[in-house]
Amino acid sequence: ALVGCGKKEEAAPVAEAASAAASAPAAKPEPLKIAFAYVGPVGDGGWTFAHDNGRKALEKEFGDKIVTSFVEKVPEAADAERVFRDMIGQGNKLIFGTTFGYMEPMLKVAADTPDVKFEHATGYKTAPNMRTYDSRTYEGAYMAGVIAGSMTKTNTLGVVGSIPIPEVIRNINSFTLGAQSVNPKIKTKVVWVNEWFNPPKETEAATSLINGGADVLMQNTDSAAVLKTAEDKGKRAVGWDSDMSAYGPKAHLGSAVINWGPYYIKATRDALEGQWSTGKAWWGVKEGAIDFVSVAEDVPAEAKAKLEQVKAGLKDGSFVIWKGPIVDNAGKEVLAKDAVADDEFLGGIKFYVKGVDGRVPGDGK
Amino acid sequence: MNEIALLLAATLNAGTVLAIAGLGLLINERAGVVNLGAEGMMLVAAIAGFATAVHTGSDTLAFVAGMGAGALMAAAFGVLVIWLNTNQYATGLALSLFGAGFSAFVGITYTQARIGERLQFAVPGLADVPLIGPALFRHHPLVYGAIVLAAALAWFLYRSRAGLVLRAVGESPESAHALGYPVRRIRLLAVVAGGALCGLAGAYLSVIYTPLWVEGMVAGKGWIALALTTFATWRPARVLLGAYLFGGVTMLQFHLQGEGVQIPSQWLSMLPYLSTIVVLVLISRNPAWIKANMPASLGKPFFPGA
Amino acid sequence: MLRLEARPQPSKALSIGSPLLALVITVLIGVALFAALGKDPWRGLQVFFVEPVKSAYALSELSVKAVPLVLIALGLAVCFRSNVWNIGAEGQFVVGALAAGWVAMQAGPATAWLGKGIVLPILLAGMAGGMAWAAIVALLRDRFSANEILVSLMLVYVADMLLAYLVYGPWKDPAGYNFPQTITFDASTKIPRLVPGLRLNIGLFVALAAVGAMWVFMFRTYRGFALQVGGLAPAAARYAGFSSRRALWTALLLSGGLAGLAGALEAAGPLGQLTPYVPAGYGFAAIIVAFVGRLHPVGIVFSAVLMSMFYIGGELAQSRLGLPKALTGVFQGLLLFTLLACDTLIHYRLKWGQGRAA
Amino acid sequence: MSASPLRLELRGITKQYPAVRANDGVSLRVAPGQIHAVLGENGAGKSTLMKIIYGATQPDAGEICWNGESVKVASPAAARGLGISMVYQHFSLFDTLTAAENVWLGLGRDHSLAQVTERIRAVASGYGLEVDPLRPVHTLSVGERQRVEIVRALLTQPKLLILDEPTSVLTPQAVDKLFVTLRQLSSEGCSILYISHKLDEIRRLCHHCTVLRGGKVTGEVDPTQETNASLSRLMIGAEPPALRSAGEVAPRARGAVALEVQRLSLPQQDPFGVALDAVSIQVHAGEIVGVAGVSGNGQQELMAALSGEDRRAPAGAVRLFGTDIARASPRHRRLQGLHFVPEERLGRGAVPSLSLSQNTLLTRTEAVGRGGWLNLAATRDMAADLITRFQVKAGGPDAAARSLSGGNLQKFLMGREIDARPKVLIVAQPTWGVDVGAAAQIRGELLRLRDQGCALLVVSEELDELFEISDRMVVMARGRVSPPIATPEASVERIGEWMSGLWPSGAAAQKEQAHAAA
Ligand SMILES: Nc1ncnc2c1ncn2[C@@H]1O[C@H](COP(=O)(O)OP(=O)(O)OP(=O)(O)O)[C@@H](O)[C@H]1O
Ligand SMILES: Nc1ncnc2c1ncn2[C@@H]1O[C@H](COP(=O)(O)OP(=O)(O)OP(=O)(O)O)[C@@H](O)[C@H]1O
Ligand SMILES: [Mg+2]
Ligand SMILES: [Mg+2]
Repeated sequence: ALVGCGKKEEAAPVAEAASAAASAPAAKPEPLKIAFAYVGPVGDGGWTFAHDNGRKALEKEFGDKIVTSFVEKVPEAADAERVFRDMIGQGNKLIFGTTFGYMEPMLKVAADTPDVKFEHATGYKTAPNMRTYDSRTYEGAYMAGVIAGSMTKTNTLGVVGSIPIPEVIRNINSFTLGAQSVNPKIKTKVVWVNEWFNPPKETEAATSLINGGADVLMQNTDSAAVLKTAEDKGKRAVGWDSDMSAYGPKAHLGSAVINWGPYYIKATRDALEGQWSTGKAWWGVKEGAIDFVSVAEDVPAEAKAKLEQVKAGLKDGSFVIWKGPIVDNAGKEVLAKDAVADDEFLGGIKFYVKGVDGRVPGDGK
Repeated sequence: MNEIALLLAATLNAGTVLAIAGLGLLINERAGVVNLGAEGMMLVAAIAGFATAVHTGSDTLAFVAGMGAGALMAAAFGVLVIWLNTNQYATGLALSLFGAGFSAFVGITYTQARIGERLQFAVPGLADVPLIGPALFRHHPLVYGAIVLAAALAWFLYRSRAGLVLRAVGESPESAHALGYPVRRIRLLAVVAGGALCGLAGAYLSVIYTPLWVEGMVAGKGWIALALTTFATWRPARVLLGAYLFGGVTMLQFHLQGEGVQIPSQWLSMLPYLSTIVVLVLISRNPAWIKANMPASLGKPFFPGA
Repeated sequence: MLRLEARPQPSKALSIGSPLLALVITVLIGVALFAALGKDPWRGLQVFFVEPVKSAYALSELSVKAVPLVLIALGLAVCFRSNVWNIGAEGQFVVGALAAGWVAMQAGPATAWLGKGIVLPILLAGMAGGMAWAAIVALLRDRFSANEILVSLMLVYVADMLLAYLVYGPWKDPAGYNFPQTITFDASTKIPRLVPGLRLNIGLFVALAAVGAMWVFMFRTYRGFALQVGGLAPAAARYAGFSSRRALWTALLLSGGLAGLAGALEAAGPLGQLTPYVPAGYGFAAIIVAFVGRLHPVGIVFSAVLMSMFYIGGELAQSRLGLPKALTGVFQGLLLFTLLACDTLIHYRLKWGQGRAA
Repeated sequence: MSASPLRLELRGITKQYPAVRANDGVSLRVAPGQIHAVLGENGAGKSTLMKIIYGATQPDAGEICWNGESVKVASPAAARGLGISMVYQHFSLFDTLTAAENVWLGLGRDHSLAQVTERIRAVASGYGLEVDPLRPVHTLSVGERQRVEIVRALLTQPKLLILDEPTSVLTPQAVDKLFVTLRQLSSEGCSILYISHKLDEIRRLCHHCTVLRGGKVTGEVDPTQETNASLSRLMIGAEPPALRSAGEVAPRARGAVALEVQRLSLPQQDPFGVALDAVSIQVHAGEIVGVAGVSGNGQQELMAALSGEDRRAPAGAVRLFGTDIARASPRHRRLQGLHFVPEERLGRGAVPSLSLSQNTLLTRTEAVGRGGWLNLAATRDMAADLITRFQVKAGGPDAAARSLSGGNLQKFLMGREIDARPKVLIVAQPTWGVDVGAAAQIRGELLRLRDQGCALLVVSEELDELFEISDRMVVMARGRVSPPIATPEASVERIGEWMSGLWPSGAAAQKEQAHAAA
């Protein structure tokens, strides 16, 4: 009954899967069923969109050895647990949860179903059958900072922050460090919208940053609204999570993109080959998970060269972003000279580096 | 100094959505009908406008589509409330819920869509005056349109005969009916006009202001617009004033953050909502005044021939 | 021309029949929609109306969704019956969860002597939190005649921000890598479950008890009667001497308390910690539940189950049929719309022909 | 009748409402310049017939001829186009708008507001109908409001003016003034349809009279040739039941003061209300004090202050058997024996959608057990008992209040309060819109209650009624209350004069009262 309903290519993965499964010859091994739970709509053009690109890469890589499906807009609350259980009920053996808020429900479900493998993005808790993965988005932020720092005329950058979790604070800091590496006079202003995805609010926040003197913007939210605003106001901005050049061709300086494909392919291969084991994965430029793409033409060659240098350094490990001395914006040294931050340190960043205005929300009294 | 000019500019822009929707709801309420469906109408209009802009590239058509969508939803509401005498509050809520779901549903394919480059507007001659130019004379025509609309509405209500009839219907539908005015048709017309304006506001939001389509993007603006009519004691000029005030508070929270003011951003985010409550309280504390200004039949059903 | 003619007496049969009629119409529209989207309507109906009830596990999940809806809708029914338009139950739910969460976070070795008994103060704190939030609405309406629709709604946004502030700030789990969440509550605070392995918990009994209590209150007590007179005919209530202020406070405190209780059950139940994602839209969905349930406690049970089926069906329709999640909202809105239209038939009958008979 | 064609002729007009046939084959002929009375008791179908003529309601059958031509009056606007104007029984004015705007709304589109204002002034002087066009209607007295209505009607230069019970809101003097205006109009050739159930007025004013009963024409007479009794027979099919009037009863000793209002002043509660100004009233046990006055002169506000619905009265201003009840709630007052029957039955005296048995709970708590528990069986018994005792025609204790006719609901509500054995009973408009038979029954109950020693305060617009049942009377005008006057000493003329606020000052009145007592 479901045949012929696959018009919307992305919307009916399970339907395709069902018919594929039905027509598969009996000799072939059962395909591995993989499910994704997304926090946003696949069409957000940002975070979820990037994950869904990863899922597509997975399908391309493994063909009929796997079957993937997804459920979008899964609330980060009690409902998530039911969605995971339903995915298991549908026979999925590998489940990706693509937002931090799924950590606790996933842990609960994982405890009950030891034969299913769970992959949780951006969290910190693991279980024997649940591992956590993330990408080093701050590397992209740093590269964006290099370009932004060389393009600003007012020496003021603006960031529209979503939710003040360590990852976002780390990105703001890295962005600032990147900019300061080419232009020591850089100051960064931050406005929080307290949401991942609220374009009108992001627009208002971006407008206010521009009014405050920022002429290059970055956002750590999930839509292209900030870039749009910069385009409207004749300012510049960088894309985030996925290539956003099309949203604001004139304003776009380049996009810091996450490429989840490589990790998803590795995780799936592990599962298919019985190599899967728990742990933490944090992939960056080195693993091909992070990149900075579509650099605008009017960016000076000097800056482009610097970008390439950073990228190459990150790739071969010769360059480290979080290396002392680093001072926070209250003047306190947080990383001594030549000290290299470990992942533990990066995971717990609660301060702004020197050059960022204001104070981290929820920090101290 | 310049920053204040820019804050003013942003305020005008942010207030425009509220102003247009608020003026629309004012027309409704002057006829005695409360439409709690503003949020839903604006959402559906936002997607209708955005989709039209995507397919035709014309902002004008997008506005027309938004107004049409708002008017259509308002008409459905109007028929239920005015002819079938359903509870106005419940029906308005249903409209809001339905609008939220429906817009999300039809909007799925548009979350990634882009519309063409937005034009920059400038009032010739005045746009380049320092400070004042950027603050006041570089806006989309609809920003001025809202002001003209308020003036026109004030003229209509207090100077024209049709406006008098509208006020009379809101004041005492029974008397208007007895004099032979088609009360239900007038109310429906007012509701549809209000819906069209809410629709225009929604389309402005998605086509000009953001400009993107995102599920739930109206984010409470419809409700604030509803609060505005009470705030304004049902007078057009005060709706405008209130809209800019709320627009200003919205922008101010980001401005304060950008200035590094040491208040948790969540508290600042509460500002527009808290100030709505405070203003409501201040306005409502004199019930006699509200009563003297409020259309007497507001929210009450009318049964002709009873 | 179709026209309406007033019935001399409201139809009893239709006052029960109209929700069913509305459901049928909604389902028919749904079938048409499925067909238009190229999906098998039969399978669609199955996903919405069979799968959510086909196993013990499914029923348990249904109850997890339905319990908060029933509790909140009961309170809202009292409000709407007394003409108090509280549409901010979502905010009261959140503050209830906050208060309950605070108590739950105090649990630990020091409260071990209480054992499972700690659940009681948690639930009471939830009720108190919801009541306090609703009391703001009552106070502003009572003292300043501020419109309760707008105030209660604005307070939803404020409650959300308050929650965000707390979980990002003072209540943040110190060991949580700065993520916005509180500690996970001590195991003793967990709302006791009824069947091992299923999420079904004592919330079910709490909700059923609330249904019974509310029925008695509405239809068998003088206070409940007085409250409803205020909603049906304010002048008659004034004449009888039923104080409208008392009605306002009673209705708001009751509904706030019930919404807060639902929040507590959610926080200490399925959630087990506070995160920014406590608000799940129950407060708004419960408005539909209350109306579809005819503002009657028993009706509310049925409509809450129905609404939960829509929710769960919407989730399943995504993974089974590839239908978008937004469909759930469309159906919920449609149901309320058609119900309101069908309700007209209680007081009027449809007639064909012009207004003038021979 | 004159040879010129009839101004208006109705043939076989029939109008069926779901519950009643309001008009049943009604025929009516109005000559030019004729003042034509339509007489009938409450619910006879008078207003319905007028609304049909004015196009506000469409008949199910029948024909309307205007100046000899068959017409269809589709709407009030069409009626005005023909030259028909109407002043409704219930005013159709807009409180917040000015008099001129109100008039403008009743005219065609082809005038400007300024022109209308001019013409109002002209008409006002021409017919002695003074109206300030620029004043908002809510600041006008009831009489002035009616003038606005009449001016609005006259500005359309009607050939036929319909007045539906115009005098129920006027003082007798104002009625005389109105009659002068109407006679002037009639002499100018304007026909007038005059609706009333007041026999005297019709006999004084009208040239011709059509009597309706139960929607049918029961007679066409020349009222000047008739007596009240003969008209009444046509109207109700019988002569009005005789009541023993106050005068006939042997003077009884008044009891102690039961209810006392002392210099009660209250600012108006809403912008369209009336402020009470030093109101003083005493009601003794075993007497009926009637409150006369044109409605809208503070009666509602006074009732609210006495019933406890408005609790702003200063301490001590209202006393019940010497105890201060100024701030007590209605429930409190009821517990102490003060009961009240409001003039609005549906929505205030009773909740329309609730059953009669549930409605007993509004003022009766016998069926409320400990802890607020309801004994539903007891409420049903009480309602059933009231229905039989007071001969209420209803579908039983479970019938919704709105399913009862006005008179029957009134009987039920009166019964509910009388059954509570009140020590003080306040009744507003006891027989408003109630047919003659029921009215007589209700008045009888009031007298019986008085004889049992209850103190009664009765507010009514019907002077006849007050003269019939009161022992003493006071008059309310502009929020003030006149000194009391014993009914035998009062006359319609005197009360009428007082209704416009012209009563002897306090000291003089007291002297007069002392005289009367002596
Ligand atoms: N709105 C209401 N809701 C519930 N019960 C009511 C309400 N109004 C009145 N009651 C019932 O009536 C009783 C008294 O009500 P109310 O406060 O109106 O009268 P009161 O105490 O005599 O007046 P007051 O104390 O204001 O002078 C209450 O105990 C309660 O049982
Ligand atoms: N719109 C309506 N719907 C249903 N019944 C109506 C309607 N209007 C009038 N009636 C009924 O028709 C009958 C005649 O009413 P009508 O108002 O014409 O009486 P009336 O003679 O003017 O009485 P009154 O002296 O009280 O004004 C009454 O029984 C009334 O209840
Ligand atoms: Mg009390
Ligand atoms: Mg009448």
